[in-house]
Amino acid sequence: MTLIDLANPTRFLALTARLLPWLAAATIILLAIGLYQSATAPDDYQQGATVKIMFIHVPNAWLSMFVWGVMSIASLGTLVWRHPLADVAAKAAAPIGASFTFLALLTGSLWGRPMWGTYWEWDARLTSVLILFLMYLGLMALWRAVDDPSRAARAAAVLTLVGALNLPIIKFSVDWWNTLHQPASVMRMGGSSLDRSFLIPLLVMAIAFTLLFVTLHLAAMRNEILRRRVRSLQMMQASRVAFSEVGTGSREGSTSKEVGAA
Amino acid sequence: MIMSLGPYAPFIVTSYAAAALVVVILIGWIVLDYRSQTQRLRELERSGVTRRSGRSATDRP
Amino acid sequence: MTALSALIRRDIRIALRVGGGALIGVLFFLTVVVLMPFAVGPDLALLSRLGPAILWLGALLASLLTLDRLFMADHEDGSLDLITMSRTPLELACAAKALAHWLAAGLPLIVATPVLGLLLNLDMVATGAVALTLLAGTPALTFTGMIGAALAVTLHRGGLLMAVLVLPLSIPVLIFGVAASQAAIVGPMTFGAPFSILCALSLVSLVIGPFAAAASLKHGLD
Amino acid sequence: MQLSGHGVTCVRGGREVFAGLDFGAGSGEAVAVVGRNGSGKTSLLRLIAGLLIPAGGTIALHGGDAELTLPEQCHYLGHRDALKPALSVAENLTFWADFLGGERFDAGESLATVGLDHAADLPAAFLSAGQRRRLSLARLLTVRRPVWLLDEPTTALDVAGQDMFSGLMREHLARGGLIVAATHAPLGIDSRELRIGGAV
Repeated sequence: MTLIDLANPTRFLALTARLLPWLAAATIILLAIGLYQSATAPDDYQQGATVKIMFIHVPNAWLSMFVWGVMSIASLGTLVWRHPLADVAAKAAAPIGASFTFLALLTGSLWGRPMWGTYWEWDARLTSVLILFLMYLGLMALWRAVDDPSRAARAAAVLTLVGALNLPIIKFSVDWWNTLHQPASVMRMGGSSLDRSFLIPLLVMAIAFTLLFVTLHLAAMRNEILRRRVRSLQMMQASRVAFSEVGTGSREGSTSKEVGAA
Repeated sequence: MIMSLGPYAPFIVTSYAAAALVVVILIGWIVLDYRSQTQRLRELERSGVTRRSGRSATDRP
Repeated sequence: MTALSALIRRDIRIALRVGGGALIGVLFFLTVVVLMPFAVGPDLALLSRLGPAILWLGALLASLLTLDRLFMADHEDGSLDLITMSRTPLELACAAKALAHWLAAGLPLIVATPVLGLLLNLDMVATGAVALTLLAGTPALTFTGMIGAALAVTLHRGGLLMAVLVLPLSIPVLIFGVAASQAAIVGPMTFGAPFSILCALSLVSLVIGPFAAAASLKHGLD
Repeated sequence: MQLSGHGVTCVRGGREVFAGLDFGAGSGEAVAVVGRNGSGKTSLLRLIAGLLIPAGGTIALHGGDAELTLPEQCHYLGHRDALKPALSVAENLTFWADFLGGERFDAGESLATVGLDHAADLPAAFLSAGQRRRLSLARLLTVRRPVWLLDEPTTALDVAGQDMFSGLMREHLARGGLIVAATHAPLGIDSRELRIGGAV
């Protein structure tokens, strides 16, 4: 099964139909293990039980960046290789990525309330994630703004890649800005201070959430392919109606056949 | 199993509940979307619009 | 080279003639800055503390709003088709158009800064610092905004959508632009560090902007 | 010089406009592309001009300047005039001459040929639709390109203008140029017909 084989949407649908139940099962098993482990993990000597929030915050934060990476590769697929499924993949990933980013923000702020005494701190990490979230929303707005998916795909691909180039710069700027304004209070989480008892559940949860994303993404891609079929069939129907008014309907059915995501 | 979540239990529970809720919404959206798309494909097919070579649009080998 | 200079000269000429948008940008800048004291109160000490931030925000919004039609006008009258077909690489043509836009709409903002500095109770040093950071930073705003202008052509949609897409990308410029001005005014850090990063951002956008805009335009002319 | 297309397929917005189209034109030849509305006449011209990317097939110009791509050897005269109302007639023309580059002829002479020499200093905003079209034609004369892609070139031109334009096209063909024109009206010159999208 090569990428070329996958380029055929019908084959993609068939393959994913077989693959999805297994993926879903693996996700559920790993999530269960991860949840059990994070429930039994000991409290952190500094953060107390709130460290448990980290077990979902960190995987979501990781996914927020991972999904943008996936979209960037898909965008290269759209612009450079013109792979027919690339823009389907990019479009399907955006809302899922935005959801995970939202969760990262929400859990981060819920973690911050006991730690900082406030729900929102202009902390460097949270601020970067907030900007990332804004960019996800912008991207989704762009997808929604245009009716023709192939036209929107190219614009979205350019924006995604520009965003991918800009994200490190934004991250660096926000870190710099943050140290400028509050040099003392930096949240200490991660790095070498992490004990094995935290690391393993964290890792399991991260893998489980990544699998969750893959499952959801493939399912959303299937929907997107179907949506495009609906769209091209509707266009065929429209053109058939238009031409049958002129009286040349029967011939047109064959010349303006649907292409798109066939 | 009883967990002691300490004084910050509401925050922890809210976090997990929010994560579960968002994931459930995502799954629900994807499932409903799938249903509505296949439904529309079937309707279009019934009204006589077919994909090329008369293959079914919803076919799954 | 003649091709590029012809393009630059044409765009500047159009911007400065009747119906051109260059001077409206300055007027918008002026209005936004004048609006600020009504929001924060006429406290001169506070205004001079917020001055650099206000000026930078005003310049950011002004350059973004005037960029909206950078490619749209050429697209509507068919010029963009001919520019795409020509022997000049599209990336260079995009860069030339952005440069022309900066000369016609960006430079006037910097010229207007001293006057607005007076209104905000900024002293000579502070005004100079803000003007200098604007000089170094507005090219970055123009060249990142150009990507949005090119997307607007591909999408047939401009205005608010474009602003939403481009504004997050200009956060680094805003951070270092304001930080450099503040550093020159109150310290404690040196002016040099943030200022050189600001210049670096401008240079990076000088490269990324034309390529991204050209990539968007090349595939979006249907 | 030979312009040829093989198996050209055009897809717009997910819909196939035409597929497997073959065409060709040699030096001194004019091709009139005909077909009803929506059959893809404009799309074909834009495909040749490189403004659209074909979903399949190839378009090539043999025997032209090997250094240049096909679009760089084309003049495209579309529905839109590529004129800036704020600039004068002469400014509009010299800009395109400077920007497009290549072999160049006197702008004033071209304006005289299309009958706009008296209006050279007027803003283009004052021109009528027919005059704007004439000014676009002056662009084709000032900068030489071997391939002319004309989209409904005679619309807005009066009878005298159409005669003048037929003369210009004949001269261009006599010089060894070639013309692909999408049209509903007769071009007024000898041309081969390329029918796309079935009967009119």
